[in-house]
This record gives sequence, structure tokens and C-alpha cells, in this order.
Amino acid sequence: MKEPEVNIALAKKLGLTEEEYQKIQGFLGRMPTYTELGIYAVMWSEHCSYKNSIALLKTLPREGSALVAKAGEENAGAVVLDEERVIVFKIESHNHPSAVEPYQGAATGVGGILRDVFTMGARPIAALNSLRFGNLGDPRVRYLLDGVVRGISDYGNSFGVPTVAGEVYFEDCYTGNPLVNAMAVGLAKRGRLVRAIATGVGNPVFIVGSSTGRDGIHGASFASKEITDESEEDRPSVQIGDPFTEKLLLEASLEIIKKDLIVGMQDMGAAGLTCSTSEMAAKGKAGIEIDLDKVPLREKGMTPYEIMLSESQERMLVIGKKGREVEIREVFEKWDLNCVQIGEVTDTGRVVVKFLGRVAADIPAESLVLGGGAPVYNPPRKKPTYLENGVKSVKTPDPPKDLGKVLLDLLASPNIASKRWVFQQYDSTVRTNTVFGPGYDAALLRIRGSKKGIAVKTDCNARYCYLDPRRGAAIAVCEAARNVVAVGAKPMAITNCLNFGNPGDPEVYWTFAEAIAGMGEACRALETPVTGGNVSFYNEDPTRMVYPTPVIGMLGILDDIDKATSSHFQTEGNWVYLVGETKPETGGSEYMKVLTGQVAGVVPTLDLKTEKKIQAFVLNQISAGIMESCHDVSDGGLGVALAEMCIGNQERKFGFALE
Amino acid sequence: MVTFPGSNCDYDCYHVVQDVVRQPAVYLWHKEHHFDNCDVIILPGGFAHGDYLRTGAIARFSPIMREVVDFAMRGGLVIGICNGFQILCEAGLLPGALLRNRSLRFLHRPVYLRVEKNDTPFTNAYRKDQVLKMLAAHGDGCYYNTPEEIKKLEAGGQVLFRYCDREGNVTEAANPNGSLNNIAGIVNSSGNVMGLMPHPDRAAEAILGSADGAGIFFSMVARFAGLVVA
Amino acid sequence: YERVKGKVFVKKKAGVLDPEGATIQKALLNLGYREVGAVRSGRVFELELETENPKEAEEKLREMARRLLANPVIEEFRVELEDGVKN
Amino acid sequence: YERVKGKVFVKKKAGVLDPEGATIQKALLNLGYREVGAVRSGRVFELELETENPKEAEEKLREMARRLLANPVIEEFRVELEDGVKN
Repeated sequence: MKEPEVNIALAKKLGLTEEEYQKIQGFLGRMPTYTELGIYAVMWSEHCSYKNSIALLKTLPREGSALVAKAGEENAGAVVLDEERVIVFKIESHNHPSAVEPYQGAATGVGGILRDVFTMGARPIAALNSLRFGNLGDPRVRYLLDGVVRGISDYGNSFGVPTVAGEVYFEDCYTGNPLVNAMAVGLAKRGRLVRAIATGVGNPVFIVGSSTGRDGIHGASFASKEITDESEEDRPSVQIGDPFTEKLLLEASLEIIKKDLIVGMQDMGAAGLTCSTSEMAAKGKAGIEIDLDKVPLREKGMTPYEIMLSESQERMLVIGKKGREVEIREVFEKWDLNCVQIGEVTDTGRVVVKFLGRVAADIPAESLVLGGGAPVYNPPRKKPTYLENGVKSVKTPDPPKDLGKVLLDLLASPNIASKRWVFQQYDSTVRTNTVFGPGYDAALLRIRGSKKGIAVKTDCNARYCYLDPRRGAAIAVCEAARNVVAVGAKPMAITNCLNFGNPGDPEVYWTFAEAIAGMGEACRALETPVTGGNVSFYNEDPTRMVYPTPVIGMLGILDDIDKATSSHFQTEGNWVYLVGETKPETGGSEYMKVLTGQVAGVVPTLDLKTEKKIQAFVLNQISAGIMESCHDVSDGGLGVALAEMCIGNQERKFGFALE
Repeated sequence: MVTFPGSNCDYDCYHVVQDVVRQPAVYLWHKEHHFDNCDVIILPGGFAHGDYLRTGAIARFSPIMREVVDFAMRGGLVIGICNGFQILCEAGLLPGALLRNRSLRFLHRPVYLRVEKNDTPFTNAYRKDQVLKMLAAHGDGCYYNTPEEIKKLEAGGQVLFRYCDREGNVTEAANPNGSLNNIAGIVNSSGNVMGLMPHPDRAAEAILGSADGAGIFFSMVARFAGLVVA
Repeated sequence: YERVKGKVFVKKKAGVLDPEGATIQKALLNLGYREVGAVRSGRVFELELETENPKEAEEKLREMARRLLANPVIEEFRVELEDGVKN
Repeated sequence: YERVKGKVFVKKKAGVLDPEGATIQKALLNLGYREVGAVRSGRVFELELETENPKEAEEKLREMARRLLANPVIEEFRVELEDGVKN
């Protein structure tokens, strides 16, 4: 099979610009081989390099006393739970694969984020998700919803991690491009975190887990180009997930870490072998030399290009300790998994790839990675025209006579109605740590051998971000914090998944920059640093962009789990208190949409100082043990919040009387 | 606790036996060939072998299962929970089979069970007709058998638990997965092997929403402490 | 009207990972069936069709497979018609 | 040695609950395929066998089906051999 001729046309086809193509020749001092061009193209894709977002992401607050690993250094940010344990958590998107094949797209999204957590040596203890689809009236949307929920359910349930919380929204802008964000939370012994690093000349490099096929080739750059009709024909490259193998991979990985047999480990996510070898080598300031003839393959006749870019699932790259090779192999044998040494660590600082005895790629690792040679851009910004021509000046009409009917209409709207149909397909109690599962303001997990509890939630009101990206993103952080406070936990840190349209469109990039600014302000005010996350651009279809959707994953810690507060009424005759000031603000609300079918108006005001005070006040009342339940007022306002507190209790239904 | 590759609830059962019922517990790897001085063998929930082919179809051929069958033949107490129940049926230690849920979807929600018999090693801690709150989490929980076998099961008093509503009425509405006669848990004819689809291990502590499930474990302990004749 | 029995066979496309097939192969080898090589698992749907003209029935079956029974992204299908039974 | 391709068809015995078949029938009717009657869903396993004598291969397939691939309580099976490929 003759490799295609390397030229600027091929470089452009792989998503590289003219300037980037020249830069590559500069780094190599010669023309790149076909495999080398493919490696640069995928490493410099938006998905791996964050080239259009890293400059702004660096402005987010990333330090905090509670943090062990700063964002960007490790696969997932770590928060201190107590003297012996840390919590690892992260959220990632799998939007584009799910638009093409919803079941496998969502399943592999869950598989990928779970690996991100256990590659650090933490056992996953909870999974969450944040899903957005088009209008439920559209049969294709119902097909996507059904496939995505089954994919998440089958993967998480079989793997054995409880899916404990999430959110599902329906908005026309997501019709052609659903958002499937998956989050995972893990617990690790302090000081036993494993870094994604290659050090120690001569240390063995192993590929472990499933064999390699042609799955998802260009998955990374696939995520970096928008859904167009012609992406229909490159479909067989969809990745297929195997939760059973992932469970074995988890147990084997934790075992080699416990037995202190390895130096570093990284999961093979987007761009598979390419990304893991180059990132680990660059971080260790070392080199890696691998021989592709040794990689266990599932298909015949694979080229070095395909092996290096394959995104077959359930695989990890492990840097073992010299001399411990036999013990490492024994562990993987016990769990019936491949474990093949494909090379070793060198001191050349280069990634050298051999195939059939010749060198298919020889690249300086530093030149490939984020923070190294990968390009960094600051695209132009321009305030969107829809914000200029008065979408904000639209007034909410006067309320109709029959407010009872309005409340019922709100409760019936898909964005507010109970999501039990979805979360009853998730196993939310495996591992018997789930105190509050789906249906509560936040999920609450107990920790064996400790009085503490962990509260987690995903949140984002994309309508607010559409109407005012800065305030909308700040509100997303505050709302996630309110939900965690409502169960009695102190907000500690966030992860985020920034779902936006094409960064090449100045109007989209303006909303992205504004959202990052708003998120930063709120995180500083609430002292919840950003521990890391994911950026997903090109979320659009030929007719429109998705709303700016910066999904926040919030982590909170509760010191005494017995003080936790339910989200629903528990006892007759108790007083109901409303904390905070109510103003006539219905801009961008579900009420406005149900009444007028429009998403318009001014987003409710947000005063971060008052927000901080209210959260602290409520936390004090809860830890003083004088509050029985607590619920945040969000979509649908006070009426819906009170109704939810009445019908949410599974054991008994309640009513309320209110002046 | 037998751990198959893909078992998830071995961890949960271990916790209940060790921390709630305060009895010594040990994990048994499915490739092992023997186990000694075990009073009760628990086949936990999970997705042994990924539930590929049929739930429990491959696990029953694990080396340890030969020992489990011998142990059961000698009258040892064996309990299969969820995936464990499916494995016991595939292994022929219990009659019938567990088919896909009627809804064709995985189902996770609280269920209520009525105790049909309390003179057994597994239910002597309960009153007859007591209503228990447990948790169902399965995709293939629809108990099925031929009409003749169902008659034999009912006549032989081998049905221990039936799905019911909160007041204990066995109704179609309370049947979460289509199981015949709302059957949720059965024993073999000699009464020493039990299979149960809902998870008692997830309903053994009040903080998790119900402690009713612990009764099954306490019943087994009572059986050995000679407190109970059954 | 004629009652016709049709069959639709659905399996994963070549090259698409089939974890179930791989797991079954391992299980068969462990049971001592040394001669077993690759195993691929698939589905078969048997449909009874009440149709005026059986020729058109085969095309209808293909259409049902494309729209519902098979997932065109990762699966391929084959259709079979059994001889019509007059009634 | 000869490489032989065998197939094992497994389906529910008559009278055993087949919610999948019933659901698919309803879905096809909703899509406008009025002519669809009963639908039954089943499994098919394709196995590659490396065997000295193909005649014995068919019996071996039956044995694999009895022991693993089909659950005798609720399922019945049929076996098919494709012509052997010499190598």
C-alpha cells in the first residue's frame, strides 16, 4: 500500500493550515513522512492542543488550598478529602460521535472519562452526565435520546460505577448536534497518585488492554470539524466500547499501582497511541521508542498511520519499572488482558516509531504537545448581532389569569418535568455509597470509614449564556454551588466542559471569551478553583450554532453526613422559608418560553457577594441541624420549586400553604 | 463472596457481611478450585463476563462453580443475588431462567417484596407476609419457567418472595419486570440454595433508604447459631 | 392475500469490534473446543407478512431492516424469503 | 486441516415470552408496515472451525450449542455447516 504523497494539499485535508505545515518542517528540519504528518495533524487538532482556547483558559483561577494537582498537570484535578484520601474528578464531551452513533458515542464517552480517573490510580466511585437534545417532537431526537441513555446506562452499569446525577435539556439549537458530557469522580490514597509521565531511561513501555483496530481514526480531528452531511460516509470509524474489558482494565491498573510496579500511566483517549506517547515523553523531558510490530492488532494490514491514530477503546500506555516486567505481565494475565512491551524510555526527547524494521516517525516530543510546539491562537471576537438588535429588550407579557394552569404547563415542559424515565435506566446505587441519587438537588455519597460525604452535580442554563454569556456562565457556577449547598455540602472546586460553536466565527469566539470571564469571576468569588476540564468546539450543524453551553461539574464536601438535608418536604407542619430577594426577573426563563415560545429578555441580575453570603448562611443553618430539607429555586421559579418539594418524596406526597 | 470477572456487588456484599452483620467474609476468585471452612457461599450481583451471550451463561463454567455445586449438593447454604441468581439457574442449581425485562430496558428503583415463607435458612428473621423494601437493579429480571415447573414451585413452597405494593398486595402494577406470578426469589427443592433478583445488599442500612435486606443475612447467621431449627 | 415468512439477518460490519463474539470464543476454548477460531454474534428476526405480492415483500423487508432492524452505522443485514403459503 | 464455517441459530421455544419480538412488531406497524404479523427475535453465532474431519464438526457445533450457546430451558437451536475450505 503506497503511502499518499506528502504535500500542502494533504496537510490541509488533515486539518492543518499552511503556516502549521511550515512549522512542522521547521521542527523536523526536513519534510515530514505521511505518518509524521498524521501525528502532527491530530496532536495539533483543537481537541488535543486546545490551540484556540488555552490562552483564555489560563486566566481561570486554578489554585486553591484544597487542591493537590493543579489543572493541566494531571489528567484530572485532585481535591483533598482528608489526611489519607484525595478526590479526582473531571468532565469530558463526546458530542460528535454521539450525533453519528448515539449508543456507542455515549458509551465510549463514559468509558473515556472513567479511564481518565483510574489512570491516576483512583477508583471511580460515581459517574454523572449532562445531556442536551433538540425538540422531543422530532423522531430523530427521540432516537438520539434513547440511544445516548442506553449507551450511558449499559456502559456505567456493566462497569459497576453508580450514575448518580445529571441534567437533560431540550432546545432547538441542539437538534443536529446533541451535547453528551460525561463526568467521573474517583477516590485515591493520598501520595499514591500516578502521573502521566515517562521517565527513567530503559524503563519498559507497555500497551495494555484491548487490541488495536481501525476504530475512530481521525476521532480527534473528527471532533474538530463540524457535523456535515459528508461526515455520514466516514462513519465506520465510530469507536465501539466494551465495559467488561474496561472493568478488568480498572482492576489490573489499580493492582499494578498498589504493587508499586510502574513509573507512569496514561489512558489512550483521543489520538490513541500518538497522544499518550508524545504527552508522557514531553512531560518526563524524555524520549520514547516503540515498535508497532509488537502492538496487538485486531485487523490485518494496518499501516503505521492507522496504528498510531487508532482510537480503539479500553487501552492504556504503562511505563513500568525496569526489572518488574514479569510481575506486570502476571497481573494482566490474571485479568485476561493483553500486556505487551512495545518499547522503552530513552533520553533523546524524541518519539521514535518503528514499523517493519524501518523508522516511520522520529519527532521531538516537545514540538507536538500543548505548552510545547503546539500552536496557540487568539481568534478575533465580535459581539453577536442577535445581542445588538434588541433580543434583550423583549418584555415578558403580563401573566395570564389562570396561574394554576401556568404552573401545570411549566411542570409538563420537558426541561422541568421529572427525568425519572432517564435515570431509572441508570444503576445509581452499586457500591452501596449513594445516600442521595438522581432526583435530588445534588448527589451525595458516603465514604466508608469516615463521617464525611461528597456532593456532586452538573449544571448549566444555556439560555442565560445565549442571552448574556458572561452572566450566564457565572450563574452556571453559582447554581451548581447552590445545588451542592442545598444537600449541606461546602462547594470546593469545579471541572468544566465548554461546548461552543466554530471558534473561527468571531461572534462565537466573543461568547466564548465572555463565558470564560464570567466563570472566572464566579469561581474567584465562591473560592471554587477550576481543576481542569474539556473544550468542545465546532458544535453546530449546517443551519445553526448551539447555544454557548459551559457545563459546570461542582464538587462539595460535607463534614458530617448525618446533617445532610433532603431536597423534598419530610414532615407536616414544618415552616417553609425563602432565602434571598425575589425580583421581577423572567428574562430567558422557561416561563417566558412556555408563554411566548421565545428565548429573550434580560438575564436575572447576579450579585456574587450576596450569593456567597446566602450560601454561607444556608450552610450554617444546615450544620446547626435546624433545617430538614432545602431546595434551590431555578428553572420555573418559586412555584415549580415548591411543587417539586411536594412530589419529590417517594414515600409520601405533601402540599403547602403560602401567603 | 465469589468474584467473577465483571462482578460488581462482591464489594457491596462483603461490606454488609463484614460491617453490618459482623461476620467474617472472604473473596473467592472464580479461577480457584477449592474453598474450605465457608458456611455460606454468596454469588453477588454484577455483570459476570460482561453479561455477554446470556447473563450468567459463561460464569457457570468457572472452575469454582464445580466446587459450589458440590457444596450445594452436600447441603451447604448458597445464595445468588441478581447476577448470582442468573448464574445459579444457568448452572442448574435453581429451576427456570431470567429473561429480558418486559420493558426491554434496565430498571433501577425501589421494590416491595412479600415474605411468602419464614421457616427457611434465608427468611427466619422475618414474619410471614411481612412487606420488605429493597432495591431492584437489573436488565434481565423476568423470572420464567414452564407452566408445570411453576406449579411444582408453588406447590412445593419454593417461592420465598413476591413483588407487591407497599401494602403487600401482589398486583400486576407492582411487577417491575414481567416475572411469572410476581416471583422475585425462590429456593431449590431441598431449601439450601436461594436466588433473589432485588438486592438485599443495597437495602441493609437505613442511611441508604432501607435496612430490611439485612434480615436475609441475619437469618443465615441465626441458622448457624442454632437459634433456628429450619 | 398470501402469508409469507421472511427473515432478516443482522450482524456487525467487518472490522467493527464484536466484544460478545470475542468473549464467547474464549469461553468455548476454555471448555476445550480447541478448533474454534473467530466467533461473530448477530441477530435474526423472523417476520410473518400478509402481502398481496410476495416479490414486493422482499424489498419491504429490506426497507424495514434499513429503517429499524439494523443500525446502518455499524451493522449490515441480509434478507431471506421463505416460499409463500397461499391462503 | 480444514477451515470450516459453521452457524448456530438460537431462538426462544414456542410459548416462551419474547417481549422483543412483540415490541418490534408494534414499532414496524407504527412505521406503516401494515402487513407485518408476528415477529420473533433470535440469535445467530458464526464460528470458524479448524478441524481434521468436517463431518464431526457438525456434531461438535451441536455440542457447543447444548452446553453454552443455547439455554435448554427456554431456547431451541439449529446448526448449519458451510462447505469446507481446504487449506
